[in-house]
Amino acid sequence: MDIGIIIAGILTLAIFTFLYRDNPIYRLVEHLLIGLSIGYALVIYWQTTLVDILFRPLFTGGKPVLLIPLVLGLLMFSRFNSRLSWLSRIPIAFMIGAGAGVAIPAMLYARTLKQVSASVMPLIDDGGFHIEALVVALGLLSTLAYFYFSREHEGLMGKAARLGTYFLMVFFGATFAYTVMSRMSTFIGRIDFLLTDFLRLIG
Amino acid sequence: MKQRLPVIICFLAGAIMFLQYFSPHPVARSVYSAILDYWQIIFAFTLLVGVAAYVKSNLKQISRGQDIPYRLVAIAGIILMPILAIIGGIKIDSPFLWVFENVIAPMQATVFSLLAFFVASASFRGFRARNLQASILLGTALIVLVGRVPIADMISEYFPKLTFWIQNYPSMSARRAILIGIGLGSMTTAFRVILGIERTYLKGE
Amino acid sequence: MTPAGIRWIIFAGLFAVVTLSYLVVVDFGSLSSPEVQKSYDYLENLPEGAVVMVSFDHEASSLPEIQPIALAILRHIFRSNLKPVGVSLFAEGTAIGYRLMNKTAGEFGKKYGTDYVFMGFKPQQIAAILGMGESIKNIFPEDYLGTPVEKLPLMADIENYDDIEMVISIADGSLTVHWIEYAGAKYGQPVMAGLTAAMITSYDPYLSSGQLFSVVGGLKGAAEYESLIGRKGGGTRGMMAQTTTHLYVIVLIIIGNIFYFRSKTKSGAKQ
Amino acid sequence: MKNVGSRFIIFALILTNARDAFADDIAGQASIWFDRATLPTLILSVICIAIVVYAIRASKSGRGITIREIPGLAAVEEAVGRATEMGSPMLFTPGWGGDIQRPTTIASMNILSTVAEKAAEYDCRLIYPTHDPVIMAVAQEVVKESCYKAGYPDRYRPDDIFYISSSQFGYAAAVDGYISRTKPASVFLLGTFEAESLILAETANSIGAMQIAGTDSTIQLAFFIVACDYTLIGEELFAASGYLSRNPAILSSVRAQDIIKILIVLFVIIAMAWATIDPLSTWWKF
Repeated sequence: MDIGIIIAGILTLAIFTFLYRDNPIYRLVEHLLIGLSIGYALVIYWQTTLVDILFRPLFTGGKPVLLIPLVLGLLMFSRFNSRLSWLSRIPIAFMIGAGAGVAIPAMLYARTLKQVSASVMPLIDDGGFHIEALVVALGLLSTLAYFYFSREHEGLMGKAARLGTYFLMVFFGATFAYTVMSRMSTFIGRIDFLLTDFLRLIG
Repeated sequence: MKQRLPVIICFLAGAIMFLQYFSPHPVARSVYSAILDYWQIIFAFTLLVGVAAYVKSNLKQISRGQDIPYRLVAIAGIILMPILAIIGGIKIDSPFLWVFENVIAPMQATVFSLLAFFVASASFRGFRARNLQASILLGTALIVLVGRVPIADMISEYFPKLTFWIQNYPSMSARRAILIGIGLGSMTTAFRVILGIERTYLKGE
Repeated sequence: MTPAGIRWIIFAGLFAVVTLSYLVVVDFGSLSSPEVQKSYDYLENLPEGAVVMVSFDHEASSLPEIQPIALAILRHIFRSNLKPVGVSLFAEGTAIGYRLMNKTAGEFGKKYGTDYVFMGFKPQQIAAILGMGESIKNIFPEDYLGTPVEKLPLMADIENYDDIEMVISIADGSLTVHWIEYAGAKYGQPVMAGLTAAMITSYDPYLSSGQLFSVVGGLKGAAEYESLIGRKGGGTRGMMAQTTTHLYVIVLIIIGNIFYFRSKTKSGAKQ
Repeated sequence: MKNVGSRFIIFALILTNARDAFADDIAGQASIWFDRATLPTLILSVICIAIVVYAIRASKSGRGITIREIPGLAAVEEAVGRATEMGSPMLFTPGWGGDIQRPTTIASMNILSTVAEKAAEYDCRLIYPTHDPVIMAVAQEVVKESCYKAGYPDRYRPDDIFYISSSQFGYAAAVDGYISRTKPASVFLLGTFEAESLILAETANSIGAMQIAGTDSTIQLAFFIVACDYTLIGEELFAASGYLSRNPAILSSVRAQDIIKILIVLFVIIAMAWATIDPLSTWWKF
């Protein structure tokens, strides 16, 4: 039998032992997984980022402007020296600032404008009365009331917010159930591997 | 200096990225892709810093005699992968990829599959009809669970349709409200960051 | 009983339910949903020798769910004598994609280079997708094995999306959206998706707007596809387990509530 | 007609998002500095920014802002107290899905700073594993500052805030291990979570930890609601960071968000009425 399958099978069973309780076997494979996946990431980032977009263009492609990110990146190492560690804030500030700048229009477009405009539907048209349009509007407006923070939820606002929680519960229930299928499939896949490839009970 | 320089850099990076969103001009786009590249490069260096800190703290624990075998395994794993990559490359049939396919990938898939068990135990204790809200949660979950497997079609053709209706109307509307709220919360947070009002990341002296 | 004891019973129960129902193969008859039928019909009606692109846009951890879908679609492609060009937008999907293509090609006696090729992985997905709209050879000057593209007979006639009938993105996340929004919207390239069950609903808007041609989703989608090509595989085999696990979860919810109401009436009586 | 409109938006999205990939494609329009398809987003951005500026100024002029009670926030104090009483540590993790530039992560950092300050005050150990080295660096700064603020700089333990594997299930396996071994009395799962959410929440439950969760990932919210003691739903996470830190800038942002919500509600009502009267209208489509 393929040595790879034997190893994979043993590791699979070792991780399942966690379901009983934390134990030395799980602990060993957990640390193996952490170590190997860190090592894997190091290699991939080294190759696809540092070599492909930094070193090669910088040293052989004649792009001196890449000295900027190189210096910014090296500044991160100042964290190991307590007197210089404030320097690492410069690259961090760059990353946070750039991310925040993208986030404003992107969030407003995808998470606000698109969502609002997709919720607008005619209540009545040639096809008659659309109960769906009413449900969507009620759900959206009442859930927004739930997310209204600068007032206590009393009176009409309280009632609307309460209706909002019902819609939220429908969403949570449906999402949970929808995802069950996928989660079970993954486990079924592991059982398939154990029974078919590892134990060879199924041909 | 220690405070002001990062705030200025944060503002400049933020303002440039905000403005480029609205511009299809080649200059704007090349600035955008340059910043993306810089971002990735800085991240890669930071990864080195994070891994170095992780290794350092493990070595410290080992020298104290704590959990020696486990920590040695983790460090061995970190060292092994780059060595394999240097020896045999990272393409198909390399030892590096062999370890990935036969050791890392099965372990990841198995940790992922633990979710099936946790879904089961969470269902057992989480879906209790304590009040009206909890009952709605419970009822919706039951309908959709049945509606997703072949037996639903056997019970009634309306079952899968009901599932679909719930997903597309009441459930979708609540999801939209959540997304709108997150969008607004993210927007104001990002705005405070760019203006330097939000300085969580500058803390510590 | 202690909470830990109850957990062990629940866990052991799930193990038993899945293992036993996996050993039993039950025929649910010919399963079919319109979406899967549409995917099948499209590939079935392509002329022999037509080129399709199969993109492996998933990570290793979701392989258990992805593999049956990928195998069913690849088997259909090779059986119909279509010629697939494999690519990957996720580093982790690359080796997996190559192995799956080799495995199924071997079953049908297809030859690498003339009947199928695997170009490999490109980072910066959007740039790669758009770039292939102009020239695939520019984006992939050599294949996954390092062979220059000029030495691959299949690639001789393929310039860009104009020479490709369909892109089939096999994904566990949002990468298919890039195919839809860039290859689809800009170059008019039709896109089909093979998705994990958890992702299906996220793609509903694209499906209803017609931007996404069709979806083969989850283990159930794989089972349906398998019954269409008349070759049972992991999907069909898993269907019984899929059904019983759902029933198992439903039973757990019901028992949980029985416990809850019994303990409530008991504590009520004590007061 | 509608189709043409939506296709135009998609094309516009490509123009603005795809950047470097097809420089020649755009060559004909090289002089265009503004993409008209983004006009609605620009207008909305300007309106929103104006409202935020207004709210921040108004709060400076002394008008106090109160926000409604958020279930789960009082629980933060309780969670710290519980850990102190039991002599067990607390565990705080921001999830695998986020990175530092994500606003959710920043909100999570604000809550971390409150929790860390209380932890330092009561001398309660706080463990913070993360998948992202940049988040690790920032969290160390935040906790260090909180310990100073609480008056116990010596209670800052940098080794308790650490990076573990960028791989999703490497991270999940490791945090699971930490939870089962250190048996924290309280667990905070605040940030952007993906599939690992339920693995962490159920493991924490199995050791009897009190759990406060909050995320902007809509799908994972369902799992947190079912498995955790308290869940901050989406925007509540942002409001919570203002509530806990009593930071007037954050509180006034929450106020600004509410004002925008009122505008959204008005927009939806008017647009629905309009669409019902004139079904061919499309001015509300973006």
